Amino acid sequence: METKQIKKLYQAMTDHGFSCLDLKLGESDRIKIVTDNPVIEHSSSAILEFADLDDDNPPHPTQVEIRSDKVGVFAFSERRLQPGDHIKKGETIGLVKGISFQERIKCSLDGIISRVEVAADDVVDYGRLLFVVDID
Amino acid sequence: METKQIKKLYQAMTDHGFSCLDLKLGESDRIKIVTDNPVIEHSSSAILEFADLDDDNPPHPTQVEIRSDKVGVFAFSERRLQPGDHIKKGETIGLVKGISFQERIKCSLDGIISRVEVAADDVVDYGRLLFVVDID
Amino acid sequence: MFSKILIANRGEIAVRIIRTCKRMGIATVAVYSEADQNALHVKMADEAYCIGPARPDLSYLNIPNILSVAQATSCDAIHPGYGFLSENPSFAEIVEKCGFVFIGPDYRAIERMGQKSVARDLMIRSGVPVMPGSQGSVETVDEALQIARKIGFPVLVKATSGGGGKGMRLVEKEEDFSSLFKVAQGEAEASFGDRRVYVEKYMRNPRHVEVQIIADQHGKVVALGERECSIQRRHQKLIEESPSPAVSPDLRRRMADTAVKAAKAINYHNAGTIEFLLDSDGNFFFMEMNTRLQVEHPVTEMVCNFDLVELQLRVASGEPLPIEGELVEPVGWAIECRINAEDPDLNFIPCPGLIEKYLIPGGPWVRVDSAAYQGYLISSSYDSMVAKLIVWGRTREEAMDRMISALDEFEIQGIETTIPFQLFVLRHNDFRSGSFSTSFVERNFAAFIKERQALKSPKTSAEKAAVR
Amino acid sequence: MFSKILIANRGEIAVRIIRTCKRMGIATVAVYSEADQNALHVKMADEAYCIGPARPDLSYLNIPNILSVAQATSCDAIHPGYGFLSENPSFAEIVEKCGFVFIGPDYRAIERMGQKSVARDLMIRSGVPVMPGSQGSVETVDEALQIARKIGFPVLVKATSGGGGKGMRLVEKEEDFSSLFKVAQGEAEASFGDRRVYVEKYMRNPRHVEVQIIADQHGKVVALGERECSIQRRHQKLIEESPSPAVSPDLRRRMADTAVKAAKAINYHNAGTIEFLLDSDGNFFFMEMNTRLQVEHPVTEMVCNFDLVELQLRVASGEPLPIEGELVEPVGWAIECRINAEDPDLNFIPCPGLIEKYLIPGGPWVRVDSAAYQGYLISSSYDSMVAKLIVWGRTREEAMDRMISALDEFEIQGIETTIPFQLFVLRHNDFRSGSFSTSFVERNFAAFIKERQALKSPKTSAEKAAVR
Repeated sequence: METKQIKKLYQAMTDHGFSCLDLKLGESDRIKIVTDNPVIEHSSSAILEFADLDDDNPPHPTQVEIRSDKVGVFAFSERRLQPGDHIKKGETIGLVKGISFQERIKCSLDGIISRVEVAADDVVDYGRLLFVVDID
Repeated sequence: METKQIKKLYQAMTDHGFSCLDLKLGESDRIKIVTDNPVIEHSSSAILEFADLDDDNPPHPTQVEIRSDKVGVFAFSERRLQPGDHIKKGETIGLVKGISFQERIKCSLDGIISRVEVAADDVVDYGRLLFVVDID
Repeated sequence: MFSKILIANRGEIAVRIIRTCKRMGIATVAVYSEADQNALHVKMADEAYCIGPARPDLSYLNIPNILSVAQATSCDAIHPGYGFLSENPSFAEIVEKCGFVFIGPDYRAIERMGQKSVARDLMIRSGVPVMPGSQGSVETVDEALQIARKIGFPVLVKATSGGGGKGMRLVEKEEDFSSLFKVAQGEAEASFGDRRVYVEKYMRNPRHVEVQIIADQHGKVVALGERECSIQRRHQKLIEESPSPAVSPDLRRRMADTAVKAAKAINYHNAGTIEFLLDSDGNFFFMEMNTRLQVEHPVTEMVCNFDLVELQLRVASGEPLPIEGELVEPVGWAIECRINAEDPDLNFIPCPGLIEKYLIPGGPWVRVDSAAYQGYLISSSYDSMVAKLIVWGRTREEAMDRMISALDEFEIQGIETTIPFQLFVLRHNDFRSGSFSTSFVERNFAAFIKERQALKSPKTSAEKAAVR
Repeated sequence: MFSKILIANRGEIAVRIIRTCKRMGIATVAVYSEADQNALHVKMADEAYCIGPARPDLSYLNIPNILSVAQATSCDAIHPGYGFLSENPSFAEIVEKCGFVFIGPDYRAIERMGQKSVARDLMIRSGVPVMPGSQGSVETVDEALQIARKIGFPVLVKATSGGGGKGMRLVEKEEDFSSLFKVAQGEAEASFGDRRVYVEKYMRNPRHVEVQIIADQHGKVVALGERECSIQRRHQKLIEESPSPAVSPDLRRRMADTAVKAAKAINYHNAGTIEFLLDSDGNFFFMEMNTRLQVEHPVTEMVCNFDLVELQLRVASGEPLPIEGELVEPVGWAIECRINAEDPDLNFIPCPGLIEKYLIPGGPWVRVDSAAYQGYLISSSYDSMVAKLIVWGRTREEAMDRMISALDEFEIQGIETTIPFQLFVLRHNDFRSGSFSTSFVERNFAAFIKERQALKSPKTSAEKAAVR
C-alpha cells in the first residue's frame, strides 16, 4: 500500500464522516486510521498509527507510530536507528525480548525515522510508543 | 424610615456601584441592603434583609426578611400571623425562647406579612428565616 | 527477604499487597490492563507496566507478559493475589521454573487441591472428616446410584475438576438421580473439559465455616482461628466474620487441629483456607481447600493481630513462622462487608460506573480496603467490588453496631451498592442472634425487597400527591 | 444510658463523638457556626443547629445559645469535646444547673485542676511527686528568689491560672530573676486577669509522658497506660505514641499508681490525663491534669482496645467501669500524627484553604479521624487540623514503618500540610531509637530544612537549565 492510497483513504474517511478505519496488511500487520480520539489498538507484532491527531494539530497522515504489543526489554536490531534514517518495509528495526519470546519490530511501509522514543534496554510495555516514522 | 427613602437609597447604591449598605435604626434594629450575594448579618433582635436578591429575579426592595439571631423555641405573640396580616413597626410578632432569655421578634417597619416561614414550637437557630414582610 | 516483587493482580488486593510491601521496604511492580490505567495499584506501586487490553485473558491472565515484566524488572518473587492466576498450578510451576518465588504454596499442592475428588480422597486418608460419599470419581450411573442409596438422599453430584457451583447438581429424590447425574457430567465436560463427577451427601442449611492456616517451609503449621462465611448469595460471600458465633472454644480447637492435620498431609506451605460445612450439632466436614489468600482475610487479621500478607512474604522467602503454638485464639470480634457495585433492589445486578462521590467511614476500629476513589470508574471488565469494610469490636454486638454505623456513614454516589442489603442483614434478628445458615440470603431476600418497597412507597405517594 | 446528647464542638472530635453515639444508638445534636455549614459533623449528626457566626466567642463559646439548643431538642447530656468550653468550670456548672449531664468531671475538679498552683498543692498533699518549687503562689520577688536559690537554677516562673506557656518564664541565672519574675506577673495579669505566679525547678530535656485515666462515679479509677508526647513544637504536639519507649513495665505501674492516686485525691470522675515530666533516670513529676478527652486519645484506644468516648458516656450516665484492675496493659504499639494545614518549610505557618484532592490511606491497622473531605474548605477561623492519622503495630518498629507508608499514601492537594516534617521525624535515628525529649523538634528543625532544600535544589537547577 502506498502513501498516496492512504492519503486518499483518509480523505474519503473525513469526507464521509468516518472516525476509524482498520486495514489488514498481510498476515501480521495492520493499519488503523483514526481521525479523532485515537484508540490504541494493536497488531500481532507492531502497531502503526497516524500520529498527532489531537484537535489542536491538523492531522499529518504521512506519519505513523510504531508501538509494542509485547512486554519485555527493548534492543535495537543491526543498527541503532536515529531520526533521519531510512527504513524499508519489513525491515526489523528493533527487538522486544520477553521471557519466552523475542519479538521483531517491523515497519510495514518504507519510511524515514522521525522520532526514536525508546532506548536500548528500556522495559517496554503493552502499547508503548517506540518510533514515529514519516512514510515516504 | 419610610419605604420611599429606602427605595431611594437602594437606587443610589446601585447607581454608585455599592453592593452593601448597613443602616442602624434606633437602638436594637438595623437594616442591611445588599445588591448581590446577600450575606446574613444580624441585629440584636431580628434581621431585616431585602429578599429575592438573586441574579435571576430583579430585586424587590419592598420586601424584607425577618430572621432570628437567637437560638431557641419559636412562639407566636398575641396573634398567629398569616400571610396578608398587617403588622405595625415595633410590634412583637413572635418570641424565641432560649434557656435564659425570651427574645421578642419585631419588625422595624410597618408592613404586610408576605410569607410565614416558621411554625409554633419550631426549634429556631441562628439566622433562621421567620417571616417575609412586604413593606407598606 | 525479597527486595522486589511483582503483583499479578489488580484492585483492592493489589493495593493491599503493596501496602504491606511498602511498610516492609520491599519494592513493588504493578501490572495493569489498558482499562486500569488510572487504577490505584498503578499509582501506588514503585513501577507499573501495561500488559494488555482489558480482557483478562489478554492481560491479567497473560503469563508470558507478566513473567516478561518480572524478568525485565528483576523481581525476586510474584504474588498472585486471589482470583486470576492465583490457583493456576501451571502458573505457579512456570513462575518457579523461571527462577522466581511464587508467593503461595507449591504448585503440586494447588493442583491436588484443585481437583475436588483428589482433595477429598487425600483428606479421607489423612483422617479429616468429609461428607459421606463416593471414594474418588464414579463412572457409571448405576455405581453412583448405589452410593447415593447408601448415604441417603438428598445428595450432590459434583464435578471432579469443579468449583463455583458449575457441574454440580442437587438430587432430592431417587427417581431424579439418573437424569441429573448426566446433566452434571455434561456440564462438567463443558466447563472443565473433564466429565468425571463424584457423589456426596447433601447437608441442608449448613454453615460455611473456614479455618485460616499459615505454614512455613520448615513443617510448622498454625491455624489463625476460623471465619464464618454463611451469609452468601449464590456462593458469593457478602458478610464474613471471625470468630464464628457457632464455634465454641472446644470446637475451634478441633477444627484447627483438623485444618493443621490437612495442611501437613500435603506438605502445604504459605497461606491457605480449609472450608468446612458445619451442621447444627457441631459436626464439620471438609468441603475444599483454597490455596491462596482469601478476600475475607482481614477479619482474621483484626482478631489475630497478624498481617497475613507479611506472613505470606516471610514464609515464601524461607523464614520460619514467628508464632507460638498451633492455634492463635481470636481477641474480640471482626466483621467484613464486601461492598459491591450491585443493585440489591434489582436482584444484585452489577452496576459499574463512575464514583461521583466517595466518602469512606473512619474512626476507631474501622478499616477500609479499597482501590476506589472519588472520580474512579468501576469497570465492567472485572468484578464489581468497590471496597471491603472491616470493623472490630470487643464483642460481636459491638462489632455489628459499629458496622451498621460505618455502613451508614459510607457515602458512595454515582453507583448503586450492596450497602442497603448489608444493613438489612446486620439488623436482622437471625443474624444478630447468630442463628443462621448458608440459606439466610435466599430465605430473607423477599423480606428485604418488601422492606425496601415499604420505604420507598410513602415517598412515591407523596410525590404523586405533590404532582396533582 | 442517655438517649440524646448535644456535642458542643466541631471538627474531627465532634465527628469522633458522633461515631460512638451512632454505634451506641444515642441520638446526636450538632451545633455549628456559619463558617461550618458544610462541616462533616453537621452532616453526620441526627440534628444540627447554627448557633452563631464564625467567631468562636459568638458560636462555639456561646453558652446561652448552646444550652438553648440542648433544651429545645430535649438533650440529656452535653459532650464538650476538647478545647472550646471543655475545661471551662462555669460551663460545666451551668450545664449541670440547667439539668443536663456534663460529660466530663465535676466542675469543681475542673476548677481546681485549672489553677496550676492549686493543683500542684493538691498533688503534694496527695503524695504525688511534683517538681521542687514554691508551695502555692509567691507574692514577692524576694520570697520567690529565696525559693529559686534553694531549688537551684534554672527555674520556671509560672502563672497560677496559666496554661499553654503564657505567663511562664524560664530563668537561667540569678541576676535575671527579678526582671523575668515581673514580666511573668505582668503577662499573667494580662492573659488571665490574675497576676499570681509560682516558682518551679526547670528540667532540661525532659520527656512529656502522660497517663490516661478513666474514673466512674463509684470510686473506681483505672489507668489506661501512658502516652509519649515529647515530639512537640511550641507546646503543640505533632506525634504521639502509646506506650512510651522510655517507660518500662515497672515505671508504667508506678506512674499509673500515681495517676490513680491523684484522681482519687480529688474524687475525679470521667476521662482525664495526668501529664508528667520524665527525666532520663526514670524520675517523673506532676505537671498538670487535663480534665477532658485529649486530642491524642486514639493511641490509647488502639493499644488498650477500649473506646474512650464510650467509657466517658457510660461513667457520665452513672454506670460502673467495666474494667478489671487499676491498669490496662498496652498490647502492641500505636502512633498518631496530627496532620495540620501548616507549611513546615515556612516554619509551620498555617495555610488554610480548599482541599482539592483528599485520598486517605487505608488497609490494616490504619485509622483516620478527620472531618475533612475532598472539596472541604479548611477555615482560617479555627485550628488548622486536617486529620489525625493513627496506626497500630505489633512492635514500635512495625508501627513506625506503617506510619511512614501511610503518610506517604496520604494524598492532600490544595493545601500544605505537616506530613513532610512527620516523615522526617519518623525516619530520624533519634526517634527510631526512642532516645528523644521535648527538645527534639527545636534541635532538628534546621536539619529538616536543610534536607528539604537539598531535595528541592536539584530540581531547581534542572528547571533553571531548562529555561536557558
